[in-house]
Amino acid sequence: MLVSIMIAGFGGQGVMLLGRLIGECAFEENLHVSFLPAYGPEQRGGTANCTVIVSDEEIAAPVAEELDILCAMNQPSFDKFIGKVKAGGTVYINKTLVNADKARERDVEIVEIDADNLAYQLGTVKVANIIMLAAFLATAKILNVDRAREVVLKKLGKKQELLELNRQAFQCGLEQAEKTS
Amino acid sequence: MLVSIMIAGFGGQGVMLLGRLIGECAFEENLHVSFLPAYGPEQRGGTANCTVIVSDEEIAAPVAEELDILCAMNQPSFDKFIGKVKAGGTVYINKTLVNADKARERDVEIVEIDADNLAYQLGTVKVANIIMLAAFLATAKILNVDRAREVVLKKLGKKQELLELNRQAFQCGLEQAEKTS
Amino acid sequence: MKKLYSRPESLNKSASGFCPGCMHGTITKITAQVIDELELGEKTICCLPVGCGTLGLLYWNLDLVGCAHGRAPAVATGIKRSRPQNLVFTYQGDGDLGAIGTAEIIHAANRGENFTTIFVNNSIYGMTGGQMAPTTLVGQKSTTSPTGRDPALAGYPMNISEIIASLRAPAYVARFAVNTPANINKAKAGIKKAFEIQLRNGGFTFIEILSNCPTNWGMTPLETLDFIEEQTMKQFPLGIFKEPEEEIDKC
Amino acid sequence: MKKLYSRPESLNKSASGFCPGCMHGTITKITAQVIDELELGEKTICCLPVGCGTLGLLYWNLDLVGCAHGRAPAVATGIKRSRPQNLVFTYQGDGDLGAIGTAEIIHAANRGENFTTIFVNNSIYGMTGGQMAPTTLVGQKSTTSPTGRDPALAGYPMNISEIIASLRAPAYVARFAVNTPANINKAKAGIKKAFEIQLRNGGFTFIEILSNCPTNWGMTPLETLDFIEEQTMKQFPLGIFKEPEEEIDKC
Amino acid sequence: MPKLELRTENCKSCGFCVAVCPKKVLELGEEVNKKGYHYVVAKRPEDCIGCMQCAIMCPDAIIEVYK
Amino acid sequence: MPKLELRTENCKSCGFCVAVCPKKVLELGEEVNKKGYHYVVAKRPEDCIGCMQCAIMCPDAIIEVYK
Amino acid sequence: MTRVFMKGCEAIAEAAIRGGCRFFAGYPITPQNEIPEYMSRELPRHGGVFVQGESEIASIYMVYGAAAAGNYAMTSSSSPGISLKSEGLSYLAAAKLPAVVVSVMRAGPGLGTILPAQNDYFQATKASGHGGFRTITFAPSTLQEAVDLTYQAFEYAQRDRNPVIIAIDGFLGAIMEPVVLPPFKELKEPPKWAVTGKKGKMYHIITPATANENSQQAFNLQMEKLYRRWAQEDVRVEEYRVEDAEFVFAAYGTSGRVCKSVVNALREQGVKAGLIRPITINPFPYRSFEKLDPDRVKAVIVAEMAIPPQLLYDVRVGVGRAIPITIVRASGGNIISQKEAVEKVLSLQKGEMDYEEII
Amino acid sequence: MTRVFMKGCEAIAEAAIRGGCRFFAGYPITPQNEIPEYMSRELPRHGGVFVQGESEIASIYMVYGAAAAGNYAMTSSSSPGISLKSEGLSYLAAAKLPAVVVSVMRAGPGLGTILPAQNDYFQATKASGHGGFRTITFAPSTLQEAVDLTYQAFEYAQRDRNPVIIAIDGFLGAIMEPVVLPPFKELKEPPKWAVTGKKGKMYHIITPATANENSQQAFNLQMEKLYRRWAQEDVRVEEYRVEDAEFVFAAYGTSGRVCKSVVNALREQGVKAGLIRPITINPFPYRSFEKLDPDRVKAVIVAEMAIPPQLLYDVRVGVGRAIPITIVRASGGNIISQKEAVEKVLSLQKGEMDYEEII
Ligand SMILES: Cc1ncc(C[n+]2csc(CCOP(=O)(O)OP(=O)(O)O)c2C)c(N)n1
Ligand SMILES: Cc1ncc(C[n+]2csc(CCOP(=O)(O)OP(=O)(O)O)c2C)c(N)n1
Ligand code: SF4
Ligand code: SF4
Ligand code: SF4
Ligand code: SF4
Ligand code: SF4
Ligand code: SF4
Ligand SMILES: [Mg+2]
Ligand SMILES: [Mg+2]
Repeated sequence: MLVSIMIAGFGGQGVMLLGRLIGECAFEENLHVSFLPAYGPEQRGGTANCTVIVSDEEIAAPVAEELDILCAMNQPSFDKFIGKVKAGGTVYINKTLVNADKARERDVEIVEIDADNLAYQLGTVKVANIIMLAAFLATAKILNVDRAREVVLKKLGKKQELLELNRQAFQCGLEQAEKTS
Repeated sequence: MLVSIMIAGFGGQGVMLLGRLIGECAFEENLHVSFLPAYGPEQRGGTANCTVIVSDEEIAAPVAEELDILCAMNQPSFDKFIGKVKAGGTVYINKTLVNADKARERDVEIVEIDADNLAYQLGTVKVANIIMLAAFLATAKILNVDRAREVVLKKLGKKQELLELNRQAFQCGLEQAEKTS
Repeated sequence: MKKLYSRPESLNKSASGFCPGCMHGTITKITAQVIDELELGEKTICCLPVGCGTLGLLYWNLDLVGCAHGRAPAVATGIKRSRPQNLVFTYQGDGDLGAIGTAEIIHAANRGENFTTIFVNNSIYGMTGGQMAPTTLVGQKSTTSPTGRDPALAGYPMNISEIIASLRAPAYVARFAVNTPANINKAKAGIKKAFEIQLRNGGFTFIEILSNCPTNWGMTPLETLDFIEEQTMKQFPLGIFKEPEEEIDKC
Repeated sequence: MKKLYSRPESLNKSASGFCPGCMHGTITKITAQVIDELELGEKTICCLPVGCGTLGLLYWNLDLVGCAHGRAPAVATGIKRSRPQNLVFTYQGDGDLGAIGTAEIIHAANRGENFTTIFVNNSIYGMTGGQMAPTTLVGQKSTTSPTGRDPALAGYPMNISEIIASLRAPAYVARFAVNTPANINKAKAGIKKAFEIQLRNGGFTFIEILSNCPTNWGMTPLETLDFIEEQTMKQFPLGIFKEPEEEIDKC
Repeated sequence: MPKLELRTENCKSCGFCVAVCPKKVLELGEEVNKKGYHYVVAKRPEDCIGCMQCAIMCPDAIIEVYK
Repeated sequence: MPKLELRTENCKSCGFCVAVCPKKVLELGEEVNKKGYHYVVAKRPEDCIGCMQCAIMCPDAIIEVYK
Repeated sequence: MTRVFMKGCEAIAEAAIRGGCRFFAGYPITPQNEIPEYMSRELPRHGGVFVQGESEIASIYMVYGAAAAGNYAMTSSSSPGISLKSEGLSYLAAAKLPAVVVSVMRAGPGLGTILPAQNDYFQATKASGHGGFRTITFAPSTLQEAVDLTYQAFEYAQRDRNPVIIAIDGFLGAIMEPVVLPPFKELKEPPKWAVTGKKGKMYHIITPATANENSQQAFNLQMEKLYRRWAQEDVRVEEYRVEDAEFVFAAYGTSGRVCKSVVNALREQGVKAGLIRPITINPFPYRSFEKLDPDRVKAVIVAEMAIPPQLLYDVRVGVGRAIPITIVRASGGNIISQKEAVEKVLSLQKGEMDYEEII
Repeated sequence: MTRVFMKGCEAIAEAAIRGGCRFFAGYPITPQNEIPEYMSRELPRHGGVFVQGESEIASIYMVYGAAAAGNYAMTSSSSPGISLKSEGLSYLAAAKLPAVVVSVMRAGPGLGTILPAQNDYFQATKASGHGGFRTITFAPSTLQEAVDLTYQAFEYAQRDRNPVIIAIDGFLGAIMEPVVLPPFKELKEPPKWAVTGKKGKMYHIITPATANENSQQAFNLQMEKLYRRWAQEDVRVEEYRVEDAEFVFAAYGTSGRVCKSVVNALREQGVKAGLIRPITINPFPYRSFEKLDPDRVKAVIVAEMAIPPQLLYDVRVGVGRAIPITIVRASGGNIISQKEAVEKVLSLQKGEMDYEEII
C-alpha cells in the first residue's frame, strides 16, 4: 500500500494543518508517512498545498507526480491539481467554493463536502478543514477513524471550548461522508 | 643571456629600491626583465629581498632557484642566501655589515663594498644602496653604466639636494668597483 | 468632478503583495505620491531590500534595483556616485537596515552619500515569519524570543535614527509614523523634504517610519494602530533629529 | 632593592612585532599590567583582531584567540556566553572595529555582552600599509586618500565611543590616550575599571585609546606624540562617555 | 457631493478606512472578492464629506475621492 | 639610588624614554643591537630619581626600575 | 530512543541538542528558520545558549568563539547566508575548530527563490570558502538519516577539529516524517586545546594564521593527510540494487529518494536499474563509481536539482570515460521528475544515448 | 600603445581604466592594496569614482549599484575578502550585472599568510558563491597577459551581463615587468537595460530574485546555455611544445611560467616535455586534455601552488583514466620547485610512476 494525497487551498484555510493531521494519524498507526508542505514566494496570500504519503513500506520519494487523492479546498487549487489525479483516484472538494464539473467525465471519484458552509454553521469557517479531514478519514479507509479522532483532538489543543468545536466538526465530517457515500 | 639576481638586507636598507632600479635600467635597454619583491609576515622589521631577472629572451619563471648574483646588504641575508649562488656566481656584500668569510672557499666571486661607511661619509647611510647599485652596474657589465646612471638619477627624484647626493653615491660606487676589481 | 485623492502613477495597477493592513502599503503609497508630486518618476531609482519591501519589485512603477539583504545603502552609493543626476532612495526594513546592514547604513550616512533612505521599522522580521529584530520591543514576543525580548539576553531595542543623527554628515534625520491620517501626512511631508534636500545635493537624508506587521505581531490590522501609538512610540519617539541649518532657521 | 616597575608577566619575554615607537606596545603593556595586578592571568581570554594587533599572537602570555577581521566582538560573545567565569576582552584597531566590524561591535555593545573591548584608534590601517580608516582625520593623507581625507567624498571621522555610549546597554565607555606618562596611567586605570565591571557582571565595557602609527603616518615616533595632542584629540576628545551609576555618584 | 471610487478587487479588508471615516460611510461588505476578502463598500455614500481620511489611510490605495 | 635595568636587545630606539626623562638620564647610544637599532643607554644613571616616566612610556617594556 | 513525528528542521535541531550542542547562533533565512526558532525555545531548557546574531557572519563567528571555548556549537543558514559564512568556515578550518554548519539549500543564484534546490553542491564540497580546506559534508536523504548524521556530526567535528557541514535541500528541512531520536549525550569537559584560561604558564593559542610559508605548507599538508584519511575511512554511500544494474543512477538527498522510487519502478518493468547515493558528498564515494563494470553498466544517470549540473563532475571523476554519463535534472524549486527519469532509462535502453559534456 | 615597467597590481588597475572602468570600490587587504591605492589616485583624473568601502561586502555591492547604473565597475580583493564577496558575486550573476572582480590569491585557509598561492582555484571556478552560477575566470601568467585580459574583461562582462573574475596569485600582483598598455577606450552610453530613470512608462528592474520555480529554472537554463557557449567559443589555453610531448605539464598563472622554464630545461636534456596552460580556468580547456594521445603521453604532471590539489580535479575530468596523472606542488607562499619538477619527470621516465588519487 502506498497512498499519495495532496491537500490544497487558500493560505488561511488550514490546509497544512489538515495534511499534517493525516500525517500524525498515520504516524500513530506506525505506518510509514511523509508530510511535505509546499512553500514558496506565492505563499503570502496565495495558495497553499501539501503532500502526504502513507505507506506500509519505506517511502522513497516524498513527492507524488500522480495523486491517489486530492483534497481541494478552493477552486484555483482544484483547477491546478485535478490533472495530477490518477485514473481511479479520489477527489475531495470543498463544495462551498469548488465547482467540480470539469472533472465529471474523468475516471475519478468525487466526494463533495459543503465544508465552508457547514463550518460556518458550527460557528466558524475555520473548522472547515476538520470537517474535510473527518470526511476523508471516513471514506478513504486508510486509517482507523476512532484512533484518528483521538489523535486529532489531542493535537488540536487543550482549550475546552476549542475541543468541543473540533469534536463537532469532526463528527459533522463523518456524517457528511456517510451521506455522500 | 639570463641573469638571476637577488638583493637582500634589512627592511630599511632600500633593497627593494635597489632591485627595482636594476629593473628600470634593464627595461630602458629594452631587455626582458622581471622584478619580484618578496614580501611576507616577516617584513615588519625583518629582512627584505627581491629577485631581478634580466634576459634577452622572454622570461618564463620570474624566480630563481639558483642565483647568478647575490647582493647581500646585511649578515643574516648573506647567511641565508649564499647557498643559492651558483658556482661561478658573484656575491656583492655590504662590507660594513657583512663578513663573507664563510664563502671564501666556494667558487663564487666576492665583491666587497664598504657601503654603509661610505654612505655615512657622504652624509647619510641611506644611500648605501645606490653605492651598491653603481658598484654592481660597473662590475656585472650586464647594463650600460652611463645610461643606467641617467635612469637612476631620473627615477630617484627631482629635488636638487637629493639629486646631488645620489649622483655622489653613484660615483662613489663606480669608484669602489674599480678599486675592488 | 475633480480628483481629490488618487492612486499614484508611480505604482502599478496590480495589487501589492503585502498582507492586509500592512503599512508597507501605506509607506510605499505616500512615497509614490511624493515622486508624482515632484514629477520625479523619470528621474528616480529605487533600491529595494530583502524583506517584505522586496515585494515592491512587482509594485513600483519606477526603475528598480533589488539589493541583497542589508546592502541597499552600498548599492545606492554605487548608483548615485555613477549617476548624480538621478534621485536615488533605498527602502529598507529594520532587520535589513538595523541588523545585517548596520555597517552599510552607518557608513553611507557617515560618508554623507547624497541619497535618501526610507526606513520601515516594524519591530520584527516580517518576511521570514516573525523573528526578533534589533528594534523588537522589550517583552515583545517573536519566534526567536518566544517568551518576549529579554534585555539581559538580547539587549534593548536600537534607536537607529538617533545613531544616524549623531553622525556629522547626514543632513536630515527624522522619525514618523503612519498609524493615523495626520501622521501619514506628516510622514509624506518628511519624505518630500528629504527628496528636496537630495535634489539640491544636500547630502544624506534618513526617514524612519514606524510601521506594523499584523501577520507576525498576531494582531488584527486595527489592533496594530493602537500598539504603535501606545507601545512602539514609547521606545521610538517621533521627531526630527537633525535637519539642515536653513530649515532650522525657518522653524 | 625593590622593583618599582617591571615588565608584566602576561607578556612573553620576546620582542613585540610592533614598529619602533608604536603604541600598540604601550597599550598591550598596560593591559598586561592590569591583568597582572588583578591576578587574572589564568582567567583571561584575549580575542585578537586582524590588524597590527594580530602580532599580539606572539606576544601575550595568555589564552589567545585570533579572530577574523572585524569579528572579534562576535567571537567574544561566543566565548563569554560559553564561559561566563572567564575575563574576556577584545583588542581591536580602528579599521577592524570601525569599518568592517561596525555591525559586530555595535550589536555586541547593544546586547550588553559582558566583555571588554580595547579599541586602538590610530586613524589608519596600519597593518596593510596606511590606507584611510573611518577615523582618519580630515585632511590626513593616506595611501587611499592621497590628497588628504576629503569630507565631501569620504565623510568625516567617526567618533565610535560616542556612538557606543549612545546605546543603552553598555556600562562603561571612555576614551584615553597614551602619549604621555600621565595619560598612560589614566588609560591603565580605565582598563582596570572596565575589567572590574566585567568581573562583577556589570555588562559591556569599551575603552578607546588614541594611538599612533609612526610607520604609516610618515613621522618619527616623537612627532606622533605631538600630533596626537594637537590633531587627534581635537577630533576625538578624551573623556568618560558613560559609566555605571554608582561610579558617577562617587565622582 | 463628493464621490468615492473603490478598486475593490484589490481591497484586503483591513478595515482601516472604516475605522477612520468620521461619517461612517464605509463598511466591510458581505461579498468576497477573488482573493477571498470581504471588500469595502460605501454603505452611506450620501454622508461622505470628501475628507479623504479613508483614502489617506488605505494601505492599498483602493480609494479615490472626487469632488 | 634608583637603579635601571634595560633589556636593550629589544629596544627599538624610538626615543620616548629619552624624551620624557626629567633628568636627561637616558640617551640613544652609538651601538646597534641585533635588530639594527641604536639602543638606549643610561648616560647619567647617577641623576636618576626613579620617577619611572621612562619605563611607563616605553612601548616595548625595555626598562625596569628598582629602588 | 523516542519515536516522534517531526518537522525536518526541528528534528535536526533536536538531534543536535541530543548530540551535545549547547551553543547555537544564527540569523533568520527561509527555509531554515525552524532551526533557530527551535533552538531559541529548547536550548535554554538544557542550559544551552541561543544567540540571534546580527548577521550570518556574526553568527558563525559566535560559533567560532563558542567552539574555541570548548563548547559544542552549531549554526545554520541557507544559500546566500552560507556564502556569507564562507569566510568563517575557512577560519574554523584554519583555526582547527570543531563546529557543525547546516546548509539548507534553496534555489539560486542571488536571492533566487526560497524553494528547495541542490545548487550549492560545489560550495558544500569543494569551496566552502577560500584556501582550499575541506569538510566532511553529510547529505542525508531521509529525516532519520539527517537526525543520525547531525547527532554524529559533533563527534566528527571534535575528532577532526574541523567544521562538519550537513547539506540538505529545502524539502528535507520542511518534511515531517517519523523519526527515532537518539538519547541525550553526556556533556564533556572542554577539550584540552580549548581556551579556558591558561594553566600555570601554559597558554593556548587558537589561531587562523601561520607564521610563514613553511608553517603554512606544513599545515596544508597536515590537513591533506586528514582529508586522505576521510577518503579511506569515512566515506558513506548507499548502493541500492547496483550489483547487477545496467543503468545506475547517481543522486543524493531528496533526489536520491526520488531515484530510489525510480529504480523500483524500473525494476518492476524488468529494467535492471540501480542507485549510488552518496551520503558523504565529501569525502565522495569515488570508489563506488570506479568499480562499476563498463561491460555491464550501460549508462550512469546523474540526477540532481541543479542547473548547470554539479554532482556530475564528481561522478565523471569517479566513472572516467568508459561508461556514458547522462543527466536528469531540475532546478529553481522543481524536483526531479520520476516520469522523466524512467523514460530516460527506457530510451537509453533503446540505445538513444546522449553523453553529457562537462562545461 | 605605451610600453612601461610597472608593478602587477598597478598595471592591472591601469588596464582597467583604459578598458573603460570608471568605478572602483574596494577594501584594503594584502597583497592587492596597490589596486585600490592606484585607483584612488588615478580614477578621479579620468572622471571616475573611487570609493573605499567599509568592507569587502559593501564594496562589491557598490560595484553592483554602479553596474546597475550602467557604469563599468570593478573591485578587487584577496582570499578572505573574496569569500566575503561571494554572496555579492552570486547576486551579480543573478541580477545579470557585468563587473570585473580581481582575486589575488594568498595562502590559506583562514587568515593564513599574505604570501602568494593558488588555493582559491575551486572558489574562482566552481563556487564563487551560492546557486551554481559561473563566471569567465581568467588566469594570466604574465603581466602583459594580465593587462590584456583585464582590458578585455570589461567587454566580456558587458557582452554576457555577468561578472568576470581575474584570478592571479600574489606573485603576479607584486611583480614588475615591462608591459605594453592598450589605448584608452572610448566611453559608451549606459546600456539599455541599466537603471537610469524610466523612459515614459518603461521602467527597468534589476533583480536578483525570480518569481517561482519555473522562472527560476528558466533563468538557470538560460545561464547554462551561456556557459555552454563559453565552452565552445571562449576557452583560452596555451599549448606549449605539446605536439610531440611525452610528459605534459598542466599549470596556470605563476606555476605555468615556472613549468615553461621546466619544459625548456627538460627539452634541453632531450626529454620531450610540454605544457598545457589554461588561460581561462573557467571555461576550462578540457579539450586540450581530452585530445592527448595515451599512446604517446606517458604522464600528465599537474603543478599548482595548492595543497590539497584543485586544478588536478579538472585535469582528471579532461584526461580521464587513460593517462597517469601525478602532481608537483607547493603551498603557503612557496613556489613550485623547478628542480623538483625536472626530477619528477626524470623519475617518471624511468618508470617510477605515482598515480595521484583524487580526494
Ligand atoms: C543574506 C540573507 N540573510 C537572510 C535572509 C532572509 N531574510 C529575508 S527577509 C529578512 C528580514 C526581513 O525583515 P525586515 O528587514 O525587518 O523587513 P520586513 O519584512 O519586516 O519588512 C531576512 C532575514 C536573506 N534573504 N539573505
Ligand atoms: C576580511 C579581511 N579583509 C581585509 C583584511 C586585510 N587587513 C588586515 S589588517 C587590516 C586593517 C588593519 O587596520 P586597523 O584595524 O586599524 O589595525 P592597525 O593595523 O591600524 O592596528 C586589513 C584591512 C583581512 N585580513 N581580512
Ligand atoms: S509579513 Fe508583516 S511586514 Fe510583511 S507584508 Fe505581511 S504584515 Fe507586512
Ligand atoms: S604599522 Fe603602524 S600600527 Fe602597525 S606596528 Fe607599525 S607603527 Fe604600529
Ligand atoms: S472621504 Fe471622508 S467622509 Fe468620505 S468616506 Fe472617506 S473618510 Fe468617510
Ligand atoms: S483601508 Fe483599503 S484595503 Fe483596507 S478595508 Fe479599506 S479599502 Fe480595503
Ligand atoms: S626613572 Fe625617571 S629619572 Fe630615572 S631614567 Fe627614568 S625617567 Fe629618568
Ligand atoms: S622607549 Fe623603550 S624602545 Fe624606545 S628607546 Fe626607550 S627603551 Fe628603547
Ligand atoms: Mg521588519
Ligand atoms: Mg588602525
